[in-house]
Amino acid sequence: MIELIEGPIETGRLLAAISDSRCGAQVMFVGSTRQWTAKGEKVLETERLEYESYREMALKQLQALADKACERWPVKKYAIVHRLGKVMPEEASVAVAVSTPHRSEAFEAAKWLIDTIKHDVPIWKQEHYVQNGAEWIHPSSGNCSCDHKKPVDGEVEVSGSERTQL
Amino acid sequence: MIELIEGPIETGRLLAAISDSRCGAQVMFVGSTRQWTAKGEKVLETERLEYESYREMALKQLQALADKACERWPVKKYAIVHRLGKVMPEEASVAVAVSTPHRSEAFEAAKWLIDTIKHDVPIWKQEHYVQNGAEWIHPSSGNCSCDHKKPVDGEVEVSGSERTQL
Amino acid sequence: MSANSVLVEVLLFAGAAEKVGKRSTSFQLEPGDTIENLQRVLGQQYPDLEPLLGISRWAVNSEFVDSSYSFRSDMQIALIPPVSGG
Amino acid sequence: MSANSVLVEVLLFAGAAEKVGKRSTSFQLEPGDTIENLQRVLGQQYPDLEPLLGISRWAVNSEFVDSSYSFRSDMQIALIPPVSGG
Repeated sequence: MIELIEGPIETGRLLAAISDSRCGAQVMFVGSTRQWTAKGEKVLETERLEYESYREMALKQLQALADKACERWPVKKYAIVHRLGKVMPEEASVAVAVSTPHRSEAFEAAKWLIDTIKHDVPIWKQEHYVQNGAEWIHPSSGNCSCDHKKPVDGEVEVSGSERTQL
Repeated sequence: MIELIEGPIETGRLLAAISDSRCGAQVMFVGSTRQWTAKGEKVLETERLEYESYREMALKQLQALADKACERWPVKKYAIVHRLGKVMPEEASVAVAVSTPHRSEAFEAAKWLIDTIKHDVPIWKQEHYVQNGAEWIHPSSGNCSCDHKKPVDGEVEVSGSERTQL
Repeated sequence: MSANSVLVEVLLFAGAAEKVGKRSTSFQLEPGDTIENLQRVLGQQYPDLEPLLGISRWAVNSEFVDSSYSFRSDMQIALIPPVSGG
Repeated sequence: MSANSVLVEVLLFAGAAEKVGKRSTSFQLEPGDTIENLQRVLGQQYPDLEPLLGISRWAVNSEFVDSSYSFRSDMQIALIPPVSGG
Protein backbone atom coordinates (compact mmCIF):
# COMPACT_ATOMS: atom_id res chain seq x y z
CA MET A 1 0.00 0.00 0.00
CA ILE A 2 1.47 3.33 -1.11
CA GLU A 3 -0.79 6.36 -0.96
CA LEU A 4 -0.74 10.15 -0.98
CA ILE A 5 -4.04 11.28 0.51
CA GLU A 6 -5.79 14.52 1.39
CA GLY A 7 -7.68 13.37 4.48
CA PRO A 8 -6.79 11.85 7.87
CA ILE A 9 -4.54 8.77 7.98
CA GLU A 10 -6.31 5.74 9.41
CA THR A 11 -3.49 3.76 10.98
CA GLY A 12 -5.72 0.71 11.44
CA ARG A 13 -5.88 0.37 7.65
CA LEU A 14 -2.08 0.21 7.43
CA LEU A 15 -1.81 -2.43 10.14
CA ALA A 16 -4.53 -4.52 8.48
CA ALA A 17 -2.69 -4.21 5.16
CA ILE A 18 0.61 -5.58 6.52
CA SER A 19 -0.77 -8.55 8.47
CA ASP A 20 1.03 -11.67 7.26
CA SER A 21 1.08 -15.24 8.55
CA ARG A 22 4.86 -15.53 8.03
CA CYS A 23 5.52 -12.48 10.21
CA GLY A 24 5.79 -12.13 13.96
CA ALA A 25 6.75 -8.46 13.96
CA GLN A 26 5.14 -5.25 12.77
CA VAL A 27 6.66 -1.83 13.27
CA MET A 28 4.77 1.33 12.45
CA PHE A 29 6.15 4.85 12.51
CA VAL A 30 3.68 7.72 12.68
CA GLY A 31 4.86 11.27 12.15
CA SER A 32 2.56 13.96 13.46
CA THR A 33 2.43 17.73 13.69
CA ARG A 34 4.34 18.90 16.75
CA GLN A 35 2.58 21.88 18.30
CA TRP A 36 5.44 22.93 20.55
CA THR A 37 9.05 22.95 19.35
CA ALA A 38 12.01 23.92 21.49
CA LYS A 39 14.39 26.15 19.51
CA GLY A 40 17.27 27.26 21.68
CA GLU A 41 15.78 29.11 24.62
CA LYS A 42 12.44 29.70 22.93
CA VAL A 43 9.45 27.44 22.36
CA LEU A 44 7.70 27.98 19.03
CA GLU A 45 4.01 27.19 18.61
CA THR A 46 2.86 25.65 15.35
CA GLU A 47 -0.67 26.38 14.23
CA ARG A 48 -0.63 23.83 11.39
CA LEU A 49 1.50 22.29 8.68
CA GLU A 50 0.70 22.29 4.98
CA TYR A 51 2.18 19.64 2.73
CA GLU A 52 2.56 19.63 -1.01
CA SER A 53 4.13 17.04 -3.30
CA TYR A 54 5.31 16.44 -6.81
CA ARG A 55 2.79 13.63 -6.84
CA GLU A 56 3.93 11.66 -9.87
CA MET A 57 7.55 11.56 -8.77
CA ALA A 58 6.72 11.06 -5.09
CA LEU A 59 4.70 7.92 -5.83
CA LYS A 60 7.45 6.59 -8.07
CA GLN A 61 10.12 7.27 -5.44
CA LEU A 62 8.06 5.73 -2.63
CA GLN A 63 7.64 2.57 -4.69
CA ALA A 64 11.36 2.45 -5.42
CA LEU A 65 12.18 2.82 -1.72
CA ALA A 66 9.68 0.14 -0.72
CA ASP A 67 11.20 -2.21 -3.31
CA LYS A 68 14.67 -1.52 -1.96
CA ALA A 69 13.53 -2.18 1.63
CA CYS A 70 12.14 -5.55 0.51
CA GLU A 71 15.53 -6.38 -1.00
CA ARG A 72 17.57 -5.35 2.04
CA TRP A 73 15.33 -6.85 4.72
CA PRO A 74 12.81 -9.72 4.73
CA VAL A 75 9.90 -7.30 4.56
CA LYS A 76 6.84 -9.31 3.57
CA LYS A 77 4.35 -6.44 3.45
CA TYR A 78 4.56 -2.67 3.75
CA ALA A 79 2.26 0.31 3.90
CA ILE A 80 3.29 3.92 3.35
CA VAL A 81 0.76 6.73 3.50
CA HIS A 82 1.59 10.44 3.39
CA ARG A 83 -1.04 13.08 3.93
CA LEU A 84 -1.06 16.28 1.85
CA GLY A 85 -2.68 19.64 2.55
CA LYS A 86 -3.35 20.93 6.06
CA VAL A 87 -2.31 18.82 9.04
CA MET A 88 -3.21 20.15 12.48
CA PRO A 89 -1.25 19.54 15.73
CA GLU A 90 -1.26 15.90 16.88
CA GLU A 91 -2.64 14.79 13.52
CA ALA A 92 -0.59 12.28 11.52
CA SER A 93 1.17 13.49 8.38
CA VAL A 94 2.88 10.20 7.54
CA ALA A 95 2.68 6.55 8.54
CA VAL A 96 5.11 3.82 7.54
CA ALA A 97 4.48 0.20 8.54
CA VAL A 98 6.31 -3.03 7.73
CA SER A 99 5.92 -6.66 8.69
CA THR A 100 8.84 -9.09 8.96
CA PRO A 101 9.38 -12.55 10.49
CA HIS A 102 11.44 -11.15 13.43
CA ARG A 103 11.49 -7.82 15.17
CA SER A 104 14.97 -6.35 14.72
CA GLU A 105 14.60 -6.28 10.93
CA ALA A 106 11.19 -4.59 11.22
CA PHE A 107 12.70 -1.76 13.27
CA GLU A 108 15.59 -1.38 10.83
CA ALA A 109 13.42 -1.39 7.71
CA ALA A 110 10.84 1.05 9.11
CA LYS A 111 13.56 3.43 10.31
CA TRP A 112 15.41 3.27 7.01
CA LEU A 113 12.18 3.92 5.10
CA ILE A 114 11.16 7.01 7.05
CA ASP A 115 14.74 8.38 7.10
CA THR A 116 15.02 7.91 3.35
CA ILE A 117 11.55 9.26 2.63
CA LYS A 118 12.53 12.42 4.49
CA HIS A 119 15.56 12.83 2.22
CA ASP A 120 14.54 11.61 -1.20
CA VAL A 121 10.80 11.90 -1.75
CA PRO A 122 9.55 15.20 -3.24
CA ILE A 123 7.15 16.26 -0.50
CA TRP A 124 7.48 19.57 1.31
CA LYS A 125 6.02 21.06 4.45
CA GLN A 126 5.14 24.66 5.07
CA GLU A 127 5.18 25.42 8.77
CA HIS A 128 2.54 27.92 9.91
CA TYR A 129 3.54 29.38 13.25
CA VAL A 130 1.03 31.01 15.57
CA GLN A 131 3.22 34.08 15.96
CA ASN A 132 5.86 34.01 13.22
CA GLY A 133 4.02 33.62 9.92
CA ALA A 134 4.72 30.73 7.57
CA GLU A 135 7.83 29.23 6.01
CA TRP A 136 8.58 26.45 3.60
CA ILE A 137 10.97 24.02 5.23
CA HIS A 138 14.02 23.24 3.08
CA PRO A 139 16.61 21.59 5.30
CA SER A 140 20.14 22.45 4.22
CA SER A 141 22.24 19.35 3.68
CA GLY A 142 23.90 18.23 6.85
CA ASN A 143 21.28 19.86 9.04
CA CYS A 144 19.00 16.97 9.71
CA SER A 145 17.86 15.32 12.93
CA CYS A 146 18.28 11.81 11.55
CA ASP A 147 21.51 9.91 11.07
CA HIS A 148 20.90 9.38 7.34
CA LYS A 149 23.67 11.70 6.24
CA LYS A 150 25.21 13.58 9.13
CA PRO A 151 24.10 13.15 12.74
CA VAL A 152 23.53 16.83 13.47
CA ASP A 153 20.50 17.62 15.57
CA GLY A 154 17.61 19.83 14.44
CA GLU A 155 16.31 20.86 11.05
CA VAL A 156 17.31 24.34 10.01
CA GLU A 157 15.64 26.43 7.38
CA VAL A 158 17.72 27.52 4.39
CA SER A 159 18.11 31.12 5.46
CA GLY A 160 16.21 33.98 7.01
CA SER A 161 15.25 35.14 3.55
CA GLU A 162 13.11 32.01 3.14
CA ARG A 163 10.68 33.25 5.75
CA THR A 164 7.57 35.08 4.59
CA GLN A 165 5.07 36.81 6.81
CA LEU A 166 1.45 35.80 6.37
CA MET B 1 -0.99 2.76 29.78
CA ILE B 2 0.25 -0.62 30.99
CA GLU B 3 -2.13 -3.56 30.67
CA LEU B 4 -2.25 -7.33 30.69
CA ILE B 5 -5.48 -8.33 28.97
CA GLU B 6 -7.30 -11.50 27.97
CA GLY B 7 -8.91 -10.26 24.74
CA PRO B 8 -7.72 -8.78 21.44
CA ILE B 9 -5.34 -5.81 21.50
CA GLU B 10 -6.87 -2.70 19.95
CA THR B 11 -3.87 -0.85 18.58
CA GLY B 12 -5.92 2.31 17.98
CA ARG B 13 -6.34 2.65 21.75
CA LEU B 14 -2.56 2.64 22.22
CA LEU B 15 -1.99 5.27 19.54
CA ALA B 16 -4.71 7.47 21.02
CA ALA B 17 -3.11 7.08 24.45
CA ILE B 18 0.32 8.30 23.32
CA SER B 19 -0.79 11.33 21.30
CA ASP B 20 1.06 14.37 22.65
CA SER B 21 1.34 17.93 21.37
CA ARG B 22 5.09 18.07 22.16
CA CYS B 23 5.76 14.99 20.01
CA GLY B 24 6.29 14.63 16.28
CA ALA B 25 7.07 10.90 16.36
CA GLN B 26 5.25 7.78 17.42
CA VAL B 27 6.66 4.29 17.03
CA MET B 28 4.58 1.22 17.71
CA PHE B 29 5.81 -2.35 17.75
CA VAL B 30 3.23 -5.11 17.39
CA GLY B 31 4.21 -8.72 17.99
CA SER B 32 1.89 -11.31 16.54
CA THR B 33 1.62 -15.06 16.30
CA ARG B 34 3.67 -16.33 13.38
CA GLN B 35 1.92 -19.24 11.70
CA TRP B 36 4.89 -20.40 9.64
CA THR B 37 8.39 -20.56 11.12
CA ALA B 38 11.47 -21.66 9.20
CA LYS B 39 13.60 -23.97 11.34
CA GLY B 40 16.60 -25.23 9.40
CA GLU B 41 15.24 -27.01 6.34
CA LYS B 42 11.75 -27.43 7.78
CA VAL B 43 8.83 -25.06 8.15
CA LEU B 44 6.83 -25.51 11.33
CA GLU B 45 3.16 -24.59 11.49
CA THR B 46 1.83 -22.99 14.66
CA GLU B 47 -1.81 -23.57 15.52
CA ARG B 48 -1.86 -21.03 18.36
CA LEU B 49 0.16 -19.57 21.22
CA GLU B 50 -0.93 -19.52 24.84
CA TYR B 51 0.52 -16.96 27.20
CA GLU B 52 0.62 -16.94 30.97
CA SER B 53 2.15 -14.42 33.35
CA TYR B 54 3.11 -13.87 36.93
CA ARG B 55 0.72 -10.96 36.80
CA GLU B 56 1.71 -9.04 39.89
CA MET B 57 5.40 -9.08 39.06
CA ALA B 58 4.87 -8.57 35.32
CA LEU B 59 2.92 -5.34 35.93
CA LYS B 60 5.57 -4.13 38.37
CA GLN B 61 8.39 -4.92 35.92
CA LEU B 62 6.60 -3.31 32.98
CA GLN B 63 6.16 -0.13 35.01
CA ALA B 64 9.82 -0.16 36.01
CA LEU B 65 10.90 -0.58 32.36
CA ALA B 66 8.58 2.21 31.21
CA ASP B 67 10.02 4.50 33.90
CA LYS B 68 13.54 3.65 32.80
CA ALA B 69 12.68 4.35 29.14
CA CYS B 70 11.37 7.79 30.15
CA GLU B 71 14.67 8.49 31.91
CA ARG B 72 16.88 7.36 29.02
CA TRP B 73 14.90 8.96 26.17
CA PRO B 74 12.53 11.94 25.98
CA VAL B 75 9.52 9.63 25.94
CA LYS B 76 6.48 11.77 26.71
CA LYS B 77 3.86 9.01 26.65
CA TYR B 78 3.93 5.24 26.37
CA ALA B 79 1.52 2.35 26.06
CA ILE B 80 2.35 -1.30 26.67
CA VAL B 81 -0.29 -3.99 26.33
CA HIS B 82 0.37 -7.73 26.50
CA ARG B 83 -2.34 -10.26 25.78
CA LEU B 84 -2.63 -13.47 27.86
CA GLY B 85 -4.33 -16.77 27.05
CA LYS B 86 -4.82 -18.01 23.49
CA VAL B 87 -3.48 -15.95 20.59
CA MET B 88 -4.18 -17.26 17.09
CA PRO B 89 -1.99 -16.72 13.97
CA GLU B 90 -1.75 -13.08 12.85
CA GLU B 91 -3.33 -11.91 16.12
CA ALA B 92 -1.31 -9.50 18.25
CA SER B 93 0.18 -10.77 21.50
CA VAL B 94 1.96 -7.56 22.46
CA ALA B 95 1.99 -3.91 21.46
CA VAL B 96 4.46 -1.26 22.62
CA ALA B 97 4.06 2.37 21.59
CA VAL B 98 5.97 5.51 22.52
CA SER B 99 5.81 9.17 21.55
CA THR B 100 8.84 11.46 21.49
CA PRO B 101 9.63 14.88 20.02
CA HIS B 102 11.84 13.40 17.24
CA ARG B 103 11.88 10.05 15.50
CA SER B 104 15.24 8.43 16.18
CA GLU B 105 14.60 8.41 19.93
CA ALA B 106 11.15 6.87 19.40
CA PHE B 107 12.67 3.97 17.46
CA GLU B 108 15.36 3.47 20.10
CA ALA B 109 12.99 3.58 23.05
CA ALA B 110 10.41 1.25 21.47
CA LYS B 111 13.09 -1.25 20.48
CA TRP B 112 14.70 -1.18 23.91
CA LEU B 113 11.33 -1.69 25.56
CA ILE B 114 10.30 -4.74 23.55
CA ASP B 115 13.82 -6.25 23.76
CA THR B 116 13.86 -5.78 27.53
CA ILE B 117 10.28 -6.99 27.98
CA LYS B 118 11.27 -10.19 26.21
CA HIS B 119 14.11 -10.73 28.68
CA ASP B 120 12.91 -9.45 32.02
CA VAL B 121 9.13 -9.58 32.30
CA PRO B 122 7.64 -12.82 33.69
CA ILE B 123 5.40 -13.78 30.79
CA TRP B 124 5.70 -17.11 28.99
CA LYS B 125 4.39 -18.53 25.76
CA GLN B 126 3.41 -22.11 25.07
CA GLU B 127 3.68 -22.87 21.38
CA HIS B 128 1.03 -25.25 20.06
CA TYR B 129 2.21 -26.75 16.78
CA VAL B 130 -0.20 -28.26 14.31
CA GLN B 131 1.88 -31.43 14.07
CA ASN B 132 4.32 -31.46 16.99
CA GLY B 133 2.27 -31.02 20.15
CA ALA B 134 2.93 -28.16 22.54
CA GLU B 135 5.96 -26.79 24.32
CA TRP B 136 6.65 -24.04 26.77
CA ILE B 137 9.26 -21.69 25.33
CA HIS B 138 12.18 -21.04 27.70
CA PRO B 139 15.00 -19.50 25.66
CA SER B 140 18.41 -20.51 27.03
CA SER B 141 20.59 -17.51 27.77
CA GLY B 142 22.48 -16.40 24.70
CA ASN B 143 19.95 -17.91 22.35
CA CYS B 144 17.88 -14.94 21.48
CA SER B 145 17.09 -13.28 18.18
CA CYS B 146 17.53 -9.78 19.57
CA ASP B 147 20.80 -8.02 20.29
CA HIS B 148 19.95 -7.43 23.94
CA LYS B 149 22.52 -9.91 25.22
CA LYS B 150 24.17 -11.87 22.43
CA PRO B 151 23.33 -11.46 18.75
CA VAL B 152 22.63 -15.12 18.04
CA ASP B 153 19.72 -15.78 15.72
CA GLY B 154 16.67 -17.82 16.65
CA GLU B 155 15.10 -18.76 19.95
CA VAL B 156 15.88 -22.29 21.04
CA GLU B 157 13.92 -24.28 23.55
CA VAL B 158 15.76 -25.48 26.66
CA SER B 159 16.07 -29.08 25.57
CA GLY B 160 14.10 -31.81 23.86
CA SER B 161 12.91 -32.94 27.26
CA GLU B 162 10.90 -29.74 27.58
CA ARG B 163 8.59 -30.85 24.80
CA THR B 164 5.33 -32.51 25.77
CA GLN B 165 2.93 -34.14 23.40
CA LEU B 166 -0.65 -32.97 23.62
CA MET C 1 13.53 -28.74 61.74
CA SER C 2 14.04 -25.99 64.35
CA ALA C 3 11.32 -24.24 66.28
CA ASN C 4 12.02 -21.16 64.16
CA SER C 5 11.59 -22.83 60.78
CA VAL C 6 9.32 -21.09 58.29
CA LEU C 7 6.90 -22.53 55.79
CA VAL C 8 7.73 -21.06 52.41
CA GLU C 9 5.46 -21.25 49.39
CA VAL C 10 7.11 -21.16 45.96
CA LEU C 11 5.11 -20.05 42.92
CA LEU C 12 5.73 -22.03 39.74
CA PHE C 13 5.01 -21.02 36.15
CA ALA C 14 5.01 -22.31 32.59
CA GLY C 15 7.41 -25.23 32.02
CA ALA C 16 8.29 -25.35 35.73
CA ALA C 17 4.65 -25.75 36.75
CA GLU C 18 4.32 -28.43 34.08
CA LYS C 19 7.31 -30.42 35.36
CA VAL C 20 6.19 -30.24 38.99
CA GLY C 21 2.56 -30.83 38.12
CA LYS C 22 1.26 -27.94 40.21
CA ARG C 23 1.42 -24.14 40.31
CA SER C 24 3.00 -23.83 43.75
CA THR C 25 4.81 -25.99 46.27
CA SER C 26 5.76 -25.50 49.94
CA PHE C 27 8.97 -26.06 51.87
CA GLN C 28 9.96 -25.83 55.51
CA LEU C 29 13.10 -23.69 55.69
CA GLU C 30 15.41 -22.67 58.52
CA PRO C 31 16.19 -19.02 59.28
CA GLY C 32 19.25 -18.05 57.26
CA ASP C 33 18.48 -20.46 54.45
CA THR C 34 19.10 -18.95 51.02
CA ILE C 35 17.70 -19.27 47.52
CA GLU C 36 20.61 -21.61 46.86
CA ASN C 37 19.38 -23.99 49.59
CA LEU C 38 15.84 -23.81 48.29
CA GLN C 39 16.96 -24.52 44.75
CA ARG C 40 18.86 -27.64 45.88
CA VAL C 41 15.88 -28.99 47.83
CA LEU C 42 13.55 -28.31 44.90
CA GLY C 43 15.87 -30.10 42.47
CA GLN C 44 16.15 -33.14 44.77
CA GLN C 45 12.39 -33.37 45.11
CA TYR C 46 11.67 -32.86 41.39
CA PRO C 47 14.56 -34.22 39.28
CA ASP C 48 12.67 -33.41 36.06
CA LEU C 49 12.91 -29.76 37.01
CA GLU C 50 16.74 -29.77 37.17
CA PRO C 51 17.52 -28.63 33.56
CA LEU C 52 15.12 -25.71 33.88
CA LEU C 53 16.25 -24.85 37.44
CA GLY C 54 19.78 -24.34 36.15
CA ILE C 55 18.74 -21.53 33.82
CA SER C 56 15.94 -19.97 35.90
CA ARG C 57 15.95 -16.86 38.06
CA TRP C 58 14.25 -16.23 41.38
CA ALA C 59 11.98 -13.45 42.53
CA VAL C 60 11.02 -12.36 46.03
CA ASN C 61 8.09 -10.02 46.37
CA SER C 62 8.06 -9.41 42.61
CA GLU C 63 11.74 -8.45 42.38
CA PHE C 64 14.56 -10.55 40.98
CA VAL C 65 17.03 -11.66 43.69
CA ASP C 66 20.31 -13.56 43.50
CA SER C 67 21.00 -16.99 44.93
CA SER C 68 22.59 -15.70 48.14
CA TYR C 69 19.32 -14.05 49.17
CA SER C 70 18.22 -15.39 52.58
CA PHE C 71 14.63 -15.77 53.61
CA ARG C 72 12.51 -13.97 56.11
CA SER C 73 8.86 -14.61 56.69
CA ASP C 74 6.04 -13.00 54.69
CA MET C 75 7.69 -13.26 51.35
CA GLN C 76 6.21 -14.21 48.01
CA ILE C 77 8.81 -16.44 46.38
CA ALA C 78 8.65 -17.34 42.70
CA LEU C 79 10.75 -19.46 40.39
CA ILE C 80 11.11 -17.56 37.10
CA PRO C 81 12.11 -19.83 34.22
CA PRO C 82 13.49 -18.00 31.16
CA VAL C 83 10.73 -15.71 29.98
CA SER C 84 9.24 -15.73 26.49
CA GLY C 85 6.66 -12.98 26.36
CA GLY C 86 6.23 -10.74 23.36
CA MET D 1 18.12 30.81 -30.73
CA SER D 2 18.63 28.07 -33.28
CA ALA D 3 15.95 26.41 -35.37
CA ASN D 4 16.38 23.31 -33.29
CA SER D 5 15.82 24.99 -29.93
CA VAL D 6 13.29 23.36 -27.63
CA LEU D 7 10.76 24.92 -25.29
CA VAL D 8 11.31 23.40 -21.87
CA GLU D 9 8.84 23.70 -19.02
CA VAL D 10 10.24 23.53 -15.50
CA LEU D 11 7.99 22.51 -12.60
CA LEU D 12 8.48 24.47 -9.39
CA PHE D 13 7.48 23.48 -5.87
CA ALA D 14 7.27 24.78 -2.32
CA GLY D 15 9.74 27.60 -1.57
CA ALA D 16 10.88 27.68 -5.20
CA ALA D 17 7.33 28.23 -6.48
CA GLU D 18 6.94 30.91 -3.82
CA LYS D 19 10.08 32.81 -4.91
CA VAL D 20 9.23 32.67 -8.60
CA GLY D 21 5.55 33.38 -7.99
CA LYS D 22 4.30 30.53 -10.15
CA ARG D 23 4.28 26.76 -10.24
CA SER D 24 6.11 26.40 -13.56
CA THR D 25 8.17 28.46 -15.94
CA SER D 26 9.36 27.93 -19.53
CA PHE D 27 12.72 28.32 -21.23
CA GLN D 28 13.97 28.06 -24.79
CA LEU D 29 17.01 25.78 -24.74
CA GLU D 30 19.48 24.68 -27.39
CA PRO D 31 20.13 21.00 -28.12
CA GLY D 32 23.00 19.87 -25.87
CA ASP D 33 22.14 22.35 -23.13
CA THR D 34 22.47 20.82 -19.68
CA ILE D 35 20.83 21.20 -16.29
CA GLU D 36 23.78 23.42 -15.43
CA ASN D 37 22.85 25.86 -18.22
CA LEU D 38 19.22 25.82 -17.18
CA GLN D 39 20.12 26.48 -13.57
CA ARG D 40 22.24 29.51 -14.56
CA VAL D 41 19.45 30.98 -16.71
CA LEU D 42 16.89 30.41 -13.97
CA GLY D 43 19.11 32.11 -11.37
CA GLN D 44 19.67 35.12 -13.65
CA GLN D 45 15.97 35.53 -14.26
CA TYR D 46 14.95 35.04 -10.59
CA PRO D 47 17.74 36.29 -8.30
CA ASP D 48 15.59 35.57 -5.20
CA LEU D 49 15.76 31.91 -6.13
CA GLU D 50 19.58 31.76 -6.03
CA PRO D 51 20.06 30.59 -2.41
CA LEU D 52 17.56 27.78 -2.87
CA LEU D 53 18.92 26.86 -6.35
CA GLY D 54 22.31 26.22 -4.81
CA ILE D 55 20.98 23.45 -2.57
CA SER D 56 18.29 22.02 -4.86
CA ARG D 57 18.32 18.89 -6.99
CA TRP D 58 16.82 18.31 -10.44
CA ALA D 59 14.54 15.63 -11.75
CA VAL D 60 13.77 14.56 -15.30
CA ASN D 61 10.76 12.33 -15.86
CA SER D 62 10.45 11.74 -12.11
CA GLU D 63 14.07 10.64 -11.60
CA PHE D 64 16.87 12.62 -10.01
CA VAL D 65 19.56 13.63 -12.52
CA ASP D 66 22.90 15.39 -12.10
CA SER D 67 23.82 18.78 -13.47
CA SER D 68 25.60 17.43 -16.55
CA TYR D 69 22.34 15.93 -17.84
CA SER D 70 21.53 17.30 -21.29
CA PHE D 71 18.06 17.83 -22.61
CA ARG D 72 16.03 16.11 -25.24
CA SER D 73 12.45 16.88 -26.08
CA ASP D 74 9.43 15.40 -24.29
CA MET D 75 10.87 15.61 -20.86
CA GLN D 76 9.21 16.62 -17.61
CA ILE D 77 11.76 18.74 -15.79
CA ALA D 78 11.39 19.66 -12.14
CA LEU D 79 13.41 21.68 -9.68
CA ILE D 80 13.45 19.78 -6.38
CA PRO D 81 14.35 22.02 -3.44
CA PRO D 82 15.44 20.11 -0.30
CA VAL D 83 12.48 17.96 0.69
CA SER D 84 10.77 18.06 4.07
CA GLY D 85 8.06 15.43 4.03
CA GLY D 86 7.31 13.20 7.00
